[in-house]
Amino acid sequence: MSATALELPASYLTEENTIGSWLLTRDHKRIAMMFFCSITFFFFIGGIAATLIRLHLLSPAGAFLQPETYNRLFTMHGIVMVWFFLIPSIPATLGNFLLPLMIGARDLAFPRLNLFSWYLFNTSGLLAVYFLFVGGVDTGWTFYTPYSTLFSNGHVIAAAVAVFINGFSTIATALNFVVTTHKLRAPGMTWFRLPLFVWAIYATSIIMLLATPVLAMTLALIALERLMGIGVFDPQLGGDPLLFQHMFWFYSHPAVYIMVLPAMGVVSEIITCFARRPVFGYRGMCYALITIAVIGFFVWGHHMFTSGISLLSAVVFSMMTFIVAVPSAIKVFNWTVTLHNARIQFDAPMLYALGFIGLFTLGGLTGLVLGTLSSDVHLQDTYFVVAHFHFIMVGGTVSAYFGGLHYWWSKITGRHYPEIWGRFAAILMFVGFNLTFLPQFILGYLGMPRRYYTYSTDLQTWNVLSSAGASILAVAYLLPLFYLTWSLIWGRKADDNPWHATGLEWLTASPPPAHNFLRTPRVTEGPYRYDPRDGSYVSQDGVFHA
Amino acid sequence: MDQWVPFWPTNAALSASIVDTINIGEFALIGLILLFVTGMTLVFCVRYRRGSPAPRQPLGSSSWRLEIAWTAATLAAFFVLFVFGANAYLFLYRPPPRTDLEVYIVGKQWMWKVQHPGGQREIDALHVPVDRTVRVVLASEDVIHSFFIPSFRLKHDVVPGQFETFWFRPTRTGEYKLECSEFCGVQHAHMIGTVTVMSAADYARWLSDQGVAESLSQQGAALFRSYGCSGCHDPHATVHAPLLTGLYGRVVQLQDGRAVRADERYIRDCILTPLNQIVAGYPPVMPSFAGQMSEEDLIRIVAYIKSLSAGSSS
Amino acid sequence: MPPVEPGVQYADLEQQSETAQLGMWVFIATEVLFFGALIATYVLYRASYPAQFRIAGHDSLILLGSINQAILVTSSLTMVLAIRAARLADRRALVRLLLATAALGFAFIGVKGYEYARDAASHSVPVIDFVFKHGYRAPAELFWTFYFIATGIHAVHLSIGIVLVLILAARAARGAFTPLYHAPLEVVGLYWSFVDCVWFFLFACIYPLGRAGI
Amino acid sequence: MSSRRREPLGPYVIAWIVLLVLLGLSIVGAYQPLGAWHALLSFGIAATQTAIVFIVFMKLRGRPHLKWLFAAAGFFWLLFLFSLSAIDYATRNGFPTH
Repeated sequence: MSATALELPASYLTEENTIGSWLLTRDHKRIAMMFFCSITFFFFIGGIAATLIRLHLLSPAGAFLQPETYNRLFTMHGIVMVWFFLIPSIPATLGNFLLPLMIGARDLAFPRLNLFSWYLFNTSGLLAVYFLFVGGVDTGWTFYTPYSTLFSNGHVIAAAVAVFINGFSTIATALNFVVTTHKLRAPGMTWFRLPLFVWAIYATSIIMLLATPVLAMTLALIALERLMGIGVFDPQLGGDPLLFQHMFWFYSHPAVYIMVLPAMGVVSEIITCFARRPVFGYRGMCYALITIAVIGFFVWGHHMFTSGISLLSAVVFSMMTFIVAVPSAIKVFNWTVTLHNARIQFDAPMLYALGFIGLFTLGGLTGLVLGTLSSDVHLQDTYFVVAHFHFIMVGGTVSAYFGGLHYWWSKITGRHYPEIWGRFAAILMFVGFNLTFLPQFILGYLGMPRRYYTYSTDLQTWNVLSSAGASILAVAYLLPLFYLTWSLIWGRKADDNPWHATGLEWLTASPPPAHNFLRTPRVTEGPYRYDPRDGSYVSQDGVFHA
Repeated sequence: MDQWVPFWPTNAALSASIVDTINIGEFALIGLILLFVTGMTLVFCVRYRRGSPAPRQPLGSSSWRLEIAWTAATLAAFFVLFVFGANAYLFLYRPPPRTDLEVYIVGKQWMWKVQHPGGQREIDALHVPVDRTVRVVLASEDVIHSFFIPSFRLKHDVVPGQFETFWFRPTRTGEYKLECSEFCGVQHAHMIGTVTVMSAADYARWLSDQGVAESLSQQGAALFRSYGCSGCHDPHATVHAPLLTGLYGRVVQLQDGRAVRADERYIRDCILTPLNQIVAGYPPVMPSFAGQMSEEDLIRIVAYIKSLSAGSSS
Repeated sequence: MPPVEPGVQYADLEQQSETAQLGMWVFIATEVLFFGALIATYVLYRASYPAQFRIAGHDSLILLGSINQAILVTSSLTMVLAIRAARLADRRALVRLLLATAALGFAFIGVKGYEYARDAASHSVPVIDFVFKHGYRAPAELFWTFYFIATGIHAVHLSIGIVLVLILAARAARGAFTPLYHAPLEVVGLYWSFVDCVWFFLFACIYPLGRAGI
Repeated sequence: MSSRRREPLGPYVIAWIVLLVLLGLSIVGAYQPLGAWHALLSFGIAATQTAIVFIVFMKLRGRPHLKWLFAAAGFFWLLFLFSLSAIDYATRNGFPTH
């Protein structure tokens, strides 16, 4: 496509292919690929746990699991999915791969730190696998005291240490992203010319940096308390279990935004490209991302409305919760209006992105119900909550993750995925997801508490529907594993810019060479200069393409 | 439970009516928003698909008016929801306007132990009269539990180390599920029971059928003597200790300048951590009873101290 | 020494140095939250049990804590003077000042160890050897728990700093740093001074309590 | 980062002396009957000392200018961790017993 493509050296994949060259690489693209392998492994570990849970709940008395096993399974599902899949999912893979490409840099600011982050992640992952095999943890991913410190007989300390180390992997990656975004942008790449994906990764990194240390300290205290019997949160020794909840949710609520902001970034890229239109209200979208990142820190108390915190603070937290919903609503409206006057193609990434909008909207709106104080008194800790956060994290984040993976697959691997299979998996995921989690809203309103391994017989219909949906969902998640792997070898070769997109990542070869660009690009245009009338576009280096 | 496939839980209390009213409104609103967003998306997807002949307007440069408009609109709508929700929450979680009956409940792995003021006890079951305001005092012996009655749309966590109180007013007789909704260990799913709402006559009959000799405050009075409390707090004692008659519900002036209302929580704190709230004008000599009294004994003694106040509800 | 080349992603050494310093500042922001979470638990508990915290704090060893603060402040000074020496291309002074900084760090750890020994001798180690002295109730143990966790984590940070400074001293002795290239010194200097700042707050939490009567 | 510029020694030494004086003030203040003001005094001194170290030793005023942003961000978020949980503690009915 471009003149530079011809003179480029070997791609980052083929440049040198010893095992050592991968394990000691400092290339952000290779590290992204290694992260991709790691988190895919954990996605399937967590997925197996989820499948077993849903199978067990086919029968009101519980189909085949002992209560101890069931409790360990949902804990493992939560810990693995939250810390070992969702939080690193988009940032550590797509973010790692794309951030330097999108801002026109040759690598991240601290490549060795980036590699170190991957090793930290795998160390914590190994520890996680270890405690899963020696017996697991039965506290739920929330580690509430005093259950986790005094009563649980699971491997809480190993789990806490695993998450602690994992946290430092997160911090290392986030630090790298923030500094890179500040210092390594190509000439002309001003803040308001950055693609929204970069803004999203930046906002996410800020949350990671400032929330994760609090979790690390809290888990360190939990581990010490359990190990030595000190009483930081033990009511018998003067501690306050609610303080643990405050500290835990100070991290874990913003963690939801860690998961969903990058997804918003991915969706913004996909929708503009396939609608062939500039995003509606670009600056509003940037401000919304930053606003969510900041205000997302002030709402953690909405996990504690029924816990006995002061009524005044509950009211304050509820108000903050409604405020933080506003920028999310703006984003949804802006994406929708971006489709107006557009020229829409329905390739697989677009199907995932459209699915994201619908699922994220319902997830966000049911979040409002939970943020309403009186409603939360009924719905807290029921399946309504379970359904709500799965809509955000699975319907939202995982859909966007798969969308992004399909969208940039040709850039990452140099091959096309099979389009028909891509569309089929996207639709199957949407259908399976709704069938799994819509019934759970009803179960929750009927009062089925979460983390129950049995339930009363009148709730069986909805549970069976949910389990049926889960089986569809499982197939939909397995499909990409097969056809994407297949495409690595047999997929059609991709050119540099198969989607005719505007970002800098499309200016270099597919897959890109070791240091991304032979010549640092000069940026003269904002992102998303598509024209819906004829589908033409101006890429960010100012070149017009018909 | 009478539906074949249940869709909406039964409404059996005042709180359920309040929560349902707000929720129905809220579900309607979010349904509208969802319909609006998905409807627009679908219409645009069809109208502006790649091959369609629809004219594409030249792109306007200014979008901020529209953005500010819907920012303001969502903010206003959300604020209304917030106000209704907060208002109802404060009504549900604040002390009731009037109390007809008090029940004491201790959660432990994995059962609910209920003590009635008359001394009646039950496990995983709670009998209450219809159309009476019932105030519940909750305590936990081990981990955090959460007392949840779906048909009342009410729950409250029980954190060990302190009393929690809330109230409800059943409006329909029948049997309803009682659940623990905060994960509390292996048998969390079996920490369930039944709330039986009875007519006043049935309830009175049920109380007398339990065959209890001593009321809760009488049991507490015996403990008050056996733990040695009466040695100092008796009107005739030589030690200069605050008199407990009429204490419950009064405002107490503390030495450090604070003024607190003497509720169950205060009395409990005074027994377990006396040095943290020394009454103005008294020496800090009371020993702590932390670790010496079970939650149930504490409840009995608190019930006794409450009974010393004239006009106390129990 | 051959001139140092910037990394491929950087335009020049100055950009690389600024980026490294910015990275350390970002890391310091996360450290503020890390220690901040611990200090937040302390403050909320102290507000809950003011009398008990005064009683327990009275038994902390303010003399040793103050000596340690003086040591740390001085080590921060030697650290910045070391960076200044690098800018002035004074290799001898640079190495000596770095070694002095590390020595002061060791001195801090030594005093801290002595203080721990004294604390242990007065049975103030929670769980392991704790005696409820004059007026101690459970929250007093909470104070000592905070004391050991906070100063322990701080000591770990300081030990990492000592190792880094010693590595820098070795590199400096080989002439690795020039007025143009001394970014590692700047970065470690930031870290060192920040660990110093953490101590100011730990000092305020621990030592002045309950001195003016309980 | 020009190497030709003069490298003044004075500010460092002055800052060091001020830090030691503040330490002395903190110790002396601890023995004064200030009641509830003790906490304010000792944390105020710690904050002042930190500010001095940040500005003089850590050269908060020079390049890269962005360090202001991150130096402030940590404390800003910490402020919210403190204040929002303090709302709960200040208005919750009593404290947990032990």
